[in-house]
Amino acid sequence: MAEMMYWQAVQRAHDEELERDANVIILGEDVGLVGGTYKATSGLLDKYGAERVIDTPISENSFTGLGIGAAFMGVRPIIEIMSVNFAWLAMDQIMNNAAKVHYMSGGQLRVPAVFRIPGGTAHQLGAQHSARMEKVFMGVAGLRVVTPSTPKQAYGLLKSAVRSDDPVVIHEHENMYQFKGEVPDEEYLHPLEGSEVVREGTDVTLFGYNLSVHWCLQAADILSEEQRIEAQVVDLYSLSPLDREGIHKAVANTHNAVIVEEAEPVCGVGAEVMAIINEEAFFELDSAPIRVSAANVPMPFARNLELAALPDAKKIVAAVMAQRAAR
Amino acid sequence: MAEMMYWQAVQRAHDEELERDANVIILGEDVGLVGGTYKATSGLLDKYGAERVIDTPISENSFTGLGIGAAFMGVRPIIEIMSVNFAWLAMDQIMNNAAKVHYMSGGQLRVPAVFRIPGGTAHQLGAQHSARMEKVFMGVAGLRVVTPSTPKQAYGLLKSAVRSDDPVVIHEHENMYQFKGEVPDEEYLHPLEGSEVVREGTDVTLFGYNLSVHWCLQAADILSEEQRIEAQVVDLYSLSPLDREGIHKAVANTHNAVIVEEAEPVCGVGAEVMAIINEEAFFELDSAPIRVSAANVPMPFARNLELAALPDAKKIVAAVMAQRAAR
Amino acid sequence: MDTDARKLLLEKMLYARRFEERCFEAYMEREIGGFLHLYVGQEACVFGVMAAARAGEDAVITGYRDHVHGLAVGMDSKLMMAELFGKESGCCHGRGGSMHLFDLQKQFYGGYAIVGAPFALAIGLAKAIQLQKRDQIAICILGDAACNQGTFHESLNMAALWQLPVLFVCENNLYGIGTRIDRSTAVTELIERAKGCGVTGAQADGQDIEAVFEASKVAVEHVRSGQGPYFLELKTYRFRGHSMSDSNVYRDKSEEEQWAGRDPIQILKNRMLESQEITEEEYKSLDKEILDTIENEVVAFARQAPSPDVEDLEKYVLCDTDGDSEQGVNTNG
Amino acid sequence: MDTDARKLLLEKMLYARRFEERCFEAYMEREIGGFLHLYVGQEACVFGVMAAARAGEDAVITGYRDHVHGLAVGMDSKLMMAELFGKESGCCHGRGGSMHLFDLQKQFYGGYAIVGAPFALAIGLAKAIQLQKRDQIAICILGDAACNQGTFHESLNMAALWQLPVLFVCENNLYGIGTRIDRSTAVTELIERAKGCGVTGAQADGQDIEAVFEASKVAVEHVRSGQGPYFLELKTYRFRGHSMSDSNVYRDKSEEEQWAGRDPIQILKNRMLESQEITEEEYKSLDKEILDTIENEVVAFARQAPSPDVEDLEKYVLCDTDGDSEQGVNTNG
Ligand SMILES: Cc1ncc(C[n+]2csc(CCOP(=O)(O)OP(=O)(O)O)c2C)c(N)n1
Ligand SMILES: Cc1ncc(C[n+]2csc(CCOP(=O)(O)OP(=O)(O)O)c2C)c(N)n1
Ligand SMILES: [Mg+2]
Ligand SMILES: [Mg+2]
Repeated sequence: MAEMMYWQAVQRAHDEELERDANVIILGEDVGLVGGTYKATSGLLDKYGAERVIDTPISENSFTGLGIGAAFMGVRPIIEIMSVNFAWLAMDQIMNNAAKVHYMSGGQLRVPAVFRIPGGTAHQLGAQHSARMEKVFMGVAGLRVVTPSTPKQAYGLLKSAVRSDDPVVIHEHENMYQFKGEVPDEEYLHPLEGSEVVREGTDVTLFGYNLSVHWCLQAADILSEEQRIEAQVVDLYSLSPLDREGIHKAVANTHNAVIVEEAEPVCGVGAEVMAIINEEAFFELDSAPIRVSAANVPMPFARNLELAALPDAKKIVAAVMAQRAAR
Repeated sequence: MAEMMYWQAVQRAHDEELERDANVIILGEDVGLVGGTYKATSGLLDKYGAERVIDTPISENSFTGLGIGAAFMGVRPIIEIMSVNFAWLAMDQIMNNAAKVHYMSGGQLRVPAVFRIPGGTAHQLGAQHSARMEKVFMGVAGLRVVTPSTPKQAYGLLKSAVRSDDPVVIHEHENMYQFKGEVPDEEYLHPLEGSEVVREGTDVTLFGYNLSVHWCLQAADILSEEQRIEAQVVDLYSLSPLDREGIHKAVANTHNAVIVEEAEPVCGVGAEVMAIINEEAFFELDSAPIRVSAANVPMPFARNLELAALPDAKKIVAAVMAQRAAR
Repeated sequence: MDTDARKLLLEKMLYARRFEERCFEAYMEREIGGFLHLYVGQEACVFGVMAAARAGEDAVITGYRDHVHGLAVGMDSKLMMAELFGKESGCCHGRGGSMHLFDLQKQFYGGYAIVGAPFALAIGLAKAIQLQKRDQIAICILGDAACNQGTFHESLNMAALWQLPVLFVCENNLYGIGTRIDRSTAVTELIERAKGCGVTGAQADGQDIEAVFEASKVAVEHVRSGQGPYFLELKTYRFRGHSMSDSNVYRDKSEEEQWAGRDPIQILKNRMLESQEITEEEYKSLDKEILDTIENEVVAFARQAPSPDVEDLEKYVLCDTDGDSEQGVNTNG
Repeated sequence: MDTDARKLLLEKMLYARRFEERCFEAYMEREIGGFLHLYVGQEACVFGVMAAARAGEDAVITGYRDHVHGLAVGMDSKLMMAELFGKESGCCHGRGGSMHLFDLQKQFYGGYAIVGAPFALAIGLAKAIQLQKRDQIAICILGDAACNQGTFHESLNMAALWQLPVLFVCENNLYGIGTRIDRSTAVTELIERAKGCGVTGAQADGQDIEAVFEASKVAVEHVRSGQGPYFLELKTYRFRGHSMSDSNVYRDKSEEEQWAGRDPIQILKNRMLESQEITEEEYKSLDKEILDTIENEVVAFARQAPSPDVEDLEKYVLCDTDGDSEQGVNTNG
């Protein structure tokens, strides 16, 4: 097991999959010569050539469609959309074609495409560069959505996504590329479905995904140290489909649930997990589930406003305390 | 009070607002010469001229942006996107500009634009023409979202939307334009926020919006006749913001909640209303809230599959009975 | 073009015409639901192009007006009609419908309902062909009004930039639903717009199938020989409304009449009558044969075919779940 | 151009240069956060255009590289710097930041971070101007790589179709981040692409402010006199990275050096030295004055300005709720 950075794990997965299968290609803005905004494709143009590592024009809708059309013929494109904010431009291709063509064609066509999309709120990038859109991708049938919280997941999920015959959206976080973690030395495929208990605990379950898993873990430490409350933390790395069974099991274990999402709350991951809890485990609950979400505002530029708009460990701790007080 | 059809109510609102304010314009595909796919703009090109009733090229992203840019200068465009499925193409302008520019500019710019968007599942239009996207518009801060269930609302909400300084998405339903209902003879502005109790009842609350309100009313009749269960029906005509207080009050009244949405469930209106119920009225509940949603599939073409994929009064009745059995 | 070739094209066009007229009837009788966009009047376009290309081998993609494109690549009309009837035996098992016919066997990558989207998918097919060194070209067939979408500009640019083997065929029937081309488009010679994006091409008379064929030969040869993308603009006209609900109020009667005189089937038939390659009787018996086939084989098949099983509603959503995955990736933890 | 006019432009360009160099420092010192896209090397473009247009009256809209555009329309540099510092006193009360400067008073409709989106907003401004018969034109200033977005094609078509009063200025600096124009674009003379959409125009040397000014006079006159849209392509170069995090590895050193010799400020300054309209001493004292102003007035103002109040986080989301609605529509039931 070597320790590596998140971006290095993504780069390694890219490299191995390009090596393994001549049908794997990468396309996106500045993925080639520059090696990607976050270095996740560095070195690959030299190694695999411009036919397979393709710098595209700024034409999100059409280069996404290009990838999808190529996938119809068995090409396995990894389409990088530089920032999820730009994905609005490519939504027609993703939602109307990638997600639906297998169904519409009665199973004839397949779309083994991967959409690698950095997103989240980085640092003062403002309202048009801070979108968190996982809920949008989850909202349509026909796509898989995964979101790695560690370098190991980043590596293993990308490799599985490339090999899946379904279109897979991989939501990465712009602030996580420098995160470090262990990644197996041997090849490793991470399951595309499921969830993972990353901290044991019996008093309350904190559900997180991607960056918010780390906030949950921080909050769990604080709760343990300061309040002797032992929180279980569940990593929902698969956002579509969500792991209903895993969610049920966790709630049955602690009887209290807090869901932490980086996005604005409305019609979000928090709401969906709450709905699943209501459907699967309502009578297990000792308290009302709570979601800890971003403020329902366009992301402001000023740092103090930005911090105020985002969840963090402190706000999670406060939510847990409020939940206990209310029950 | 005259009875008129839904499309006539929309047409009348258009006509009156164009008449009242020279800054009001309409733009979209075939809104002029043809008078709109659903006749909602019929007769208006002749009356107000091609400068104000504008047939656009098939360029959804840019004509939507055109409307938004014009709105910066005080024009009040009513932008018709022929079908919500095509709105994916215009999402960048709606989400990144219309919703955010007032905020980003520190309150300097306003976007008094209306997006009139027919949607829903009509009749065997298939996967690329049956999207239900209200949840997507609700998911971003900075937009209002309303969805009229009656000709009166269709008339009054459009008029209020035109006069609002905020961007307003009006979600209409392709299958409702022939619905009939009373519309006041005098001018009438419907509030853009709130909800409406459209049937009294004490046993369970059925939450609906747009077409699903009608399914709820049918279900309530069946429940009353066949089961002596009296359902309250709440019309959530404002989807953004949702009426948290109204939702709380209704649940406090019946202690049982069923939310009916035409869309696939994931991250949808049902999930959001359930989350609000959990947040506002958890300890009022006698049973787990239930959502009745469409199947989580791209909409199939075959009529029997299409019907199987959609909610209806029977499925609502079954949900109510299941809820009672489980508590 | 020799007599056999002409006869074949005449027969194909006539078959397509009768097929669609029968769809119209079935629609009126509510055996077909949803939208139905007929191609009546434009038949010379796709048959002319496919006569110059390799039907069933070259990769074809188009919009929602796709019935005749399906026929032209060689799809089984029984399976197409069953699809329109929403049956399990349909080419897409009743999941697609009129706007979404697909046949992977015939390299028909489908009909799409979002105007302009196939431009981008088509350059993807061409990219795959280039990468996998397949012996085929991609053919993208769309309307005039579709050229107003941003995807036109974006996709043609990439096609030109990377010299992708794709033929763009524009069926310029002068209208996008009710909007005449000069009311939506500043540069109405669409070939000029393609050139602005770096794609070369030509224009041809879309009512004369031999003219289409000749122009298509040049176009197909250009693309197949590796000279990059090509844009072929065909001037044509649809004889009916945009779809079934359309009453055509926006078109001048005189314009309609003028074009009615340029029916592609009549043009070829008259030419063949004149040169005595066919007689009026032969034509009539051909027609009768076609009508019989459509009624007794095609419609009968569609009518008796079973509806999809409601239990299968969630089939085809994800292929990994269908157990239908090629590489058998493990999705479950 | 007379001496006074030249002097004014020299001063403006120098002010802009020093302003942005100071932004760079503040960024390194972490007084400015987020992205920061500098315009260094391209100053002749926007100042040349705005010298020919009516700065502060014509409606201007642009991308994320917007500081100097703000200066060129006459924005208060103190409020701009305060915005970059994320302060309540900033032109957008700290809500916008570097990529989103706005000043409605100066008819500056802002900087936008989504490449290509302003094309569409700009034709909207032009539509409003036409409808309301305002005495102004719309000016949309974007980069070369932005022309690959579909909005370019869609918006220019509508501008041409409806003869909208909009001037498109393309600052062709040969790169979109790390991708050189010929690696992203088949037709690299962008003027040809505009013509393909039906918009006429011209090209000019974007490093020589007098050349820009002359070309802009023609362009502005064309639009203002009601002859419809116009596309002005300016050949230029950015002297620094795309944004602060960019190390420029993708550019040839020789190319950079060649362009470094074409600094727009040096070109004008040398011309004026040669013609003895200015002395080296005058230039130096002008520079010193500018540096002092920026440090003592602009940066000092930004630094001491208060941060936004966290209580106001939800202000400006909806104007009806802010009680800020013009028509006072009742939103509540
Ligand atoms: C993105 C999008 N916008 C609008 C529509 C509605 N629509 C369907 S067909 C059509 C006209 C297309 O005209 P053209 O491309 O010329 O093809 P034709 O129908 O004439 O064959 C329109 C506007 C759509 N399906 N998709
Ligand atoms: C839709 C979209 N895609 C990608 C980006 C990332 N991006 C920001 S600037 C830029 C390059 C734009 O180049 P150009 O238009 O030439 O302007 P320049 O930066 O050279 O001034 C890119 C790709 C973006 N902001 N928006
Ligand atoms: Mg057409
Ligand atoms: Mg550039």
